[in-house]
Amino acid sequence: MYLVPLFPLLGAIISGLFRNQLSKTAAGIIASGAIAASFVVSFLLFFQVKSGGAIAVTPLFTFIKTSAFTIDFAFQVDQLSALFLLIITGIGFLIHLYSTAYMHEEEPHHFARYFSYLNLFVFSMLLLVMGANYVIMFIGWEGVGLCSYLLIGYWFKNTNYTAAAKKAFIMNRIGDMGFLLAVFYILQKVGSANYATVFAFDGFSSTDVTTICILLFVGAMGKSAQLPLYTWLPDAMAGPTPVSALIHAATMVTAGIYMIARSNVLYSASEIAQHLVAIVGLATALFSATIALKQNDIKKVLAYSTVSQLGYMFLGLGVGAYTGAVFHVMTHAFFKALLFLGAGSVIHAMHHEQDIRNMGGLKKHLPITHITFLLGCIAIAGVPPFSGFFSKDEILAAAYAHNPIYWGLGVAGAAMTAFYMFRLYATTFLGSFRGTQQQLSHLHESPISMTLPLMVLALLSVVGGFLNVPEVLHGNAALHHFLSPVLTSESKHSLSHSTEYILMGSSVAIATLALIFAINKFSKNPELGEATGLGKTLANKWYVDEAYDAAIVKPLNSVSLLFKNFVEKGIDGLVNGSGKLVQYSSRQVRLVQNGQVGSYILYMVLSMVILFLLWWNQPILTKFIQKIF
Amino acid sequence: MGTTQLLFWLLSALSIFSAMMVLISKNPVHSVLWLVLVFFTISGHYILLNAQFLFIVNLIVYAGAIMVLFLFVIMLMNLNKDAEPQKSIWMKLAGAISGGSLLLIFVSVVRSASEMQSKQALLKTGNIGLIDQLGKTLFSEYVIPFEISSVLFLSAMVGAVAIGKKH
Amino acid sequence: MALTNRSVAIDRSPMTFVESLYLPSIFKGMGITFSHIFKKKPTINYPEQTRPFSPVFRGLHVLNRDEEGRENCTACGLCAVACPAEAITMEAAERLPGEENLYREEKYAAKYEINMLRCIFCGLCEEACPKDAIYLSETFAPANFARKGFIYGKDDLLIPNKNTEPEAYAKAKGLNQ
Amino acid sequence: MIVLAFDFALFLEKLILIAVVIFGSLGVALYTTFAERKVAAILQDRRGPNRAGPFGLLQPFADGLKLVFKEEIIPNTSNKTLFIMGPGLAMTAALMTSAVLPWGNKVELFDRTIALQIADVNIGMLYVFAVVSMGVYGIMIGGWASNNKFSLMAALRGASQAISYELAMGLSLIALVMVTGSLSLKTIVEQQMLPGHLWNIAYQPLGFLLFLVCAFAECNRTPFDLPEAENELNFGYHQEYSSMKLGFYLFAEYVNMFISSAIMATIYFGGYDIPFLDESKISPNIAAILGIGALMTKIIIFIFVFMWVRWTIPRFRYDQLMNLGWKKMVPLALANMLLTGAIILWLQGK
Amino acid sequence: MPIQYYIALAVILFSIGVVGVLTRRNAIIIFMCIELMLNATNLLLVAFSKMHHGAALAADAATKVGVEGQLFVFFVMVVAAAEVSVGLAIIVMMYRNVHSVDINFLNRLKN
Repeated sequence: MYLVPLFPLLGAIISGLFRNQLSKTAAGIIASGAIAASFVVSFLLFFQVKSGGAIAVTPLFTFIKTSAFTIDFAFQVDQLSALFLLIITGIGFLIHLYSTAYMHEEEPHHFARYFSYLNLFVFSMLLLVMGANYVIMFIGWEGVGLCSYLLIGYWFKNTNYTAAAKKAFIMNRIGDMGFLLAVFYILQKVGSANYATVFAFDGFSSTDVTTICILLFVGAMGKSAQLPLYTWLPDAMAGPTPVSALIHAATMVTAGIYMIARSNVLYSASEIAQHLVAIVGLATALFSATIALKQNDIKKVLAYSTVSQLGYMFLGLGVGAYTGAVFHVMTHAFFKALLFLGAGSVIHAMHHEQDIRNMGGLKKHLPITHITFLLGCIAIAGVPPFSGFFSKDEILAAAYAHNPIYWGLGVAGAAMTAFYMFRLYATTFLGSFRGTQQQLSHLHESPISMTLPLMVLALLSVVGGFLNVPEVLHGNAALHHFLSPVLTSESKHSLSHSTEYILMGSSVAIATLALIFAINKFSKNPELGEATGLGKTLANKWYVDEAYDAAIVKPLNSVSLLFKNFVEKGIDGLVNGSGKLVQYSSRQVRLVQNGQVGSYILYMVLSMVILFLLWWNQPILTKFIQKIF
Repeated sequence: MGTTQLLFWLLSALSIFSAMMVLISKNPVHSVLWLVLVFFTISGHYILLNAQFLFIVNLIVYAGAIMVLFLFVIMLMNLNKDAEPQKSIWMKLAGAISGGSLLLIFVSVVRSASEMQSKQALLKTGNIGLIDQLGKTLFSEYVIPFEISSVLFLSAMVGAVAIGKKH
Repeated sequence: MALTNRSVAIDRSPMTFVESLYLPSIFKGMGITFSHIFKKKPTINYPEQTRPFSPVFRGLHVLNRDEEGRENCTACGLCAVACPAEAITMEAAERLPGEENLYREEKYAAKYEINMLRCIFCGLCEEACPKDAIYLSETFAPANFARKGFIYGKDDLLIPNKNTEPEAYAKAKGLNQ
Repeated sequence: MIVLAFDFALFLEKLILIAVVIFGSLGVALYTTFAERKVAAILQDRRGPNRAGPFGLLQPFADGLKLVFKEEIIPNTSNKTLFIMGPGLAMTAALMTSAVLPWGNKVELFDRTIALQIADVNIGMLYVFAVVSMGVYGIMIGGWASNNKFSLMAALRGASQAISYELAMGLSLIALVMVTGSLSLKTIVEQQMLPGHLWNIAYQPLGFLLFLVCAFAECNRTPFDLPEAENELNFGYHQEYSSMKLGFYLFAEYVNMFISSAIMATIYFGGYDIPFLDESKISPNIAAILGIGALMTKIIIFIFVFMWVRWTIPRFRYDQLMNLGWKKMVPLALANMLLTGAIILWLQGK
Repeated sequence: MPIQYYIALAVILFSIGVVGVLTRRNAIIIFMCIELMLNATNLLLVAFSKMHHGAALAADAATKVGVEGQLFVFFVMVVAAAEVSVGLAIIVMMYRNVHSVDINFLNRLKN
């Protein structure tokens, strides 16, 4: 079991330490091979879990031991983590493969550094998923944060990119604070961080549970880019595109989902927290969908789309549809990774041009990319029988059962999703080419190692939904049954079949309409001029960054300035005055410190003698000590 | 008074005398040799206490290795001249007085430790100093300290080489 | 330019591990030295044993006597003249009556000295002597403590009388060996 | 009056034994000098000393006499005390090892069973090691006290060489101790005498080779005789010495050679064990004498090997010497130790 | 042998070491005095080890009480050896820089 994270760790160490020695090929093979090996082991583990079904906790060694609690470095592989393992290692492997081609222009040692980071990321993510307690999860949590930072700032010579990396790091820290507090809270209350112990603990008051859940959710908000901590994710697109695909779409950002799904027992016990999760999720889904409508950067669109989809997942979690959320994580991992990689392929072909206004008509130049991208778009838009349909529909159905308003807003978001995705698709691949002549002449389909992952992911995006065909469609809801031992507190909605049909039909219809509208609007003559009014607001992301700047950064700066002045004038005078006093007196005392070792030792011996003498006559010593204190 | 007592007094007197000579000798090489003699007498004490292993290790490590190292350094530096820097007489006096008073304090502490008055150190018998006893304990209960000390030693060696290298 | 065909290019390639252990070559060398235990020794126990001289060996000088035991030398000085190292000096004296049994001619060498430190044992004195008075024998000049000892006088050079001291004569001739 | 409470007979017995061993060692060393010249001569197809006494057998006494009657020169600028101490220390260290060597089994005389070993300490091997490490002092003090740069350099060379090779020697001995399980030399010999038990050379061939090489280096014998390199360093650390002090140094070297041969014979070649002979069947006294004879034979063979090597192999260069010591001997000794340990564990596991 | 004798001997040796450190200026001699102090403590440790062993031996003939004291001495020796190797290297460096082993030359940390 420990092999799964061990391989990526070894890969990271080897390609990291020997980055100056390894050739590009060797680094690629080592890194990809490590993930492949880990994938194979995960696969075996998956089937073991599937057949055995028992939750296995493997303690490796004692990590922290205090009188109050003991934390083992233990791994737990159950249905939930087995599924995540497959997603992480599987998609991770595809993206490693993709990266060997995508990053091929880098210097060898940068190339190896990249793969080292990537492997380290996979290792941390596996640690996060496999940990048998919150502390191990937190280690992985911080590890993925670190790797995300390193990878966003991979091209560290560009200060904008490093700024984006720092932003991601700091935003995440705010969330991590919540997580850490939650862990402390749990440790303090339960005396253990093991999932089994925590979930079975019955000494929580409802306030405790709510506090823990909200604190955990703050952590999830940071990591999974929910309102109001989402702004780092679009900026994180500064990193190489495969990184965006792996970290900022498929895996890391779903860590929040994983955490909440893992803690479903706690959440189900706290209605307030659930409502909070649902509302924040829904708000994020809608809010970022509106922003995505007007973005022109191919990766930005995908990034906001990711935020939006994450919102859906949280909605699912909030309404108790844990399976749906996890299912959506999986399908989203397939098609969003696909879309990012497709975007990467486009960017690669366009020589690092990311603005869709300068693209168009790439259909005939990049046939494989085009088809796979199209499949991805259909999947995300929720057209049956593609994977996105099943997962999104499950969440929406659960939302309807919970509150029809949620459903209505959710469908609106889905419609926007379909619209902006096909806007993206149409402006990129349809119509005529709008880039420079030079770009046109260099347009080429990507190499096989890039298109192969695309094709695999496209296949998965198409068929991935059949893993969990709901009962209403005469499926067997395989994933649902598989996960049920872990997600014990899943709320079953009791909608009649006819209601479900209507819900499905309406959401699909709305999404399809939006889709067709988008294709019509953008395929031939896209209006890509400067947006006005609401459009401008949307294009500027609701001015959230500016608002943050005005509301937090600027006041903070001015307050700091004020304090600085105050401190410099007032307090510094005081401090400097006392400092001068100390300086003067120490100048006198310093004469004792003549730098000659002999005299120091002499002082030492003399003081020892004096101490002994005092000890001899203890009353004097006692009085002396009393006088001092 | 048996042979053992006689040997004890002889060795003690010799070790104190040689320790004094370490201080008094002007020539560092003589100091080293007197110190070697001190180590020999202390090794003799170990034999009296039937600590055979420590006896031999003391000889190998202190007399055979450490002091040779000292000799090496002194000889290479050509410090055999008597022109060694001397402290002023007052500093010497102060040092001697404070060291002496430390000794006085120690002695009075020891004398006042009443429970020590009747205690005896076992001479000649007792097998804990034998190599198999020590070895078994060392390699069962004290393996980790042993390994750590070996790491310490290795790092000291590396450090010494690194410091001593000409730049 | 190759002067001989014996030159061998030196192999300066670094030693392999086995070579750097030196063991094979050490054993080879030890074998060679061990085999020398069984070799015949070329040295001899010198004073007890001697090697035969070559027929042309030129050793210490000897002043000869005739059949009746009279000195052959007439102190003519030809040997001194012939000597390239100028190692020979002599003083002549006239034979007095009654000394006929000692000296063959009426003139003889009262003093005859050869400085053995100067002499190069070339044998030219022997060539020059008309009276066959001086010969180079097959003996060495023995070691001595002072330079003076190497100036051989007449007593050292003159061969013992065959008639009065036959043993010494035989020894000087090397006949008993 | 102090009553010394010990067995006077035992004291006397040990005293005699010590005297015998020391004078025996000195005697052997004396004749080793002669043997050295003789062996050198034979290996070089010469005859060697043969004038003093029959076959030159009195030659060593003549040499000794010569050394004693030579003029004694103590350099003016030397450190007198230490100058005199140096040779003495070298000699003492050389002779001290013989205390723990079993020279034979036991003899029965005057109704007493006398063990032919001065002290059977159970850390004999470590004692040997400690004394060997003391030997450095003689060289260093002598070299330094001469107040001569060449002597000092040679002394430092000698000391560092001795220290370097002590390491490999200790490691090869550890492998041996792992085989025997005892540090007592007597026990080691008795183990090898057991029926069905081979000599330790059969179990530790590599260890023996390493020990042999280290013994050469510790005795400052060619090819490791850099401390007394005549041509480079004007005769080495004892350059300023003359007369019997020089004799002591030279003599100490031969005593060392004798003792280290004895150690090798004892720990690797069965000591006083006579192969294919059951000692228990003959009377102990005869067995003891035969045993001493066997030990002496082995020692003489080793001494011959020492000389044989000296007259075969040229001297190492200093860097070659250090390279050999640190880069070859120490790793090999470690590997030998590891291998021995692994095999012992494997055999125990079976 | 009364343990007091050993304590007294060790204390005297220790004090001699202290006086040496205080009165000498040669760094090597100071170093040697430190070794002397270490040895005094070692002796004391062994003596105490035997003291405890003797006390425990009366009750149990196979006792191993006191073995730790001797092992500790062993560790002290290891540490002393490490200390000497590094310390002497430092002294050699110092000698190379200021051509003296007088500790009073080292009265500032710069240079």
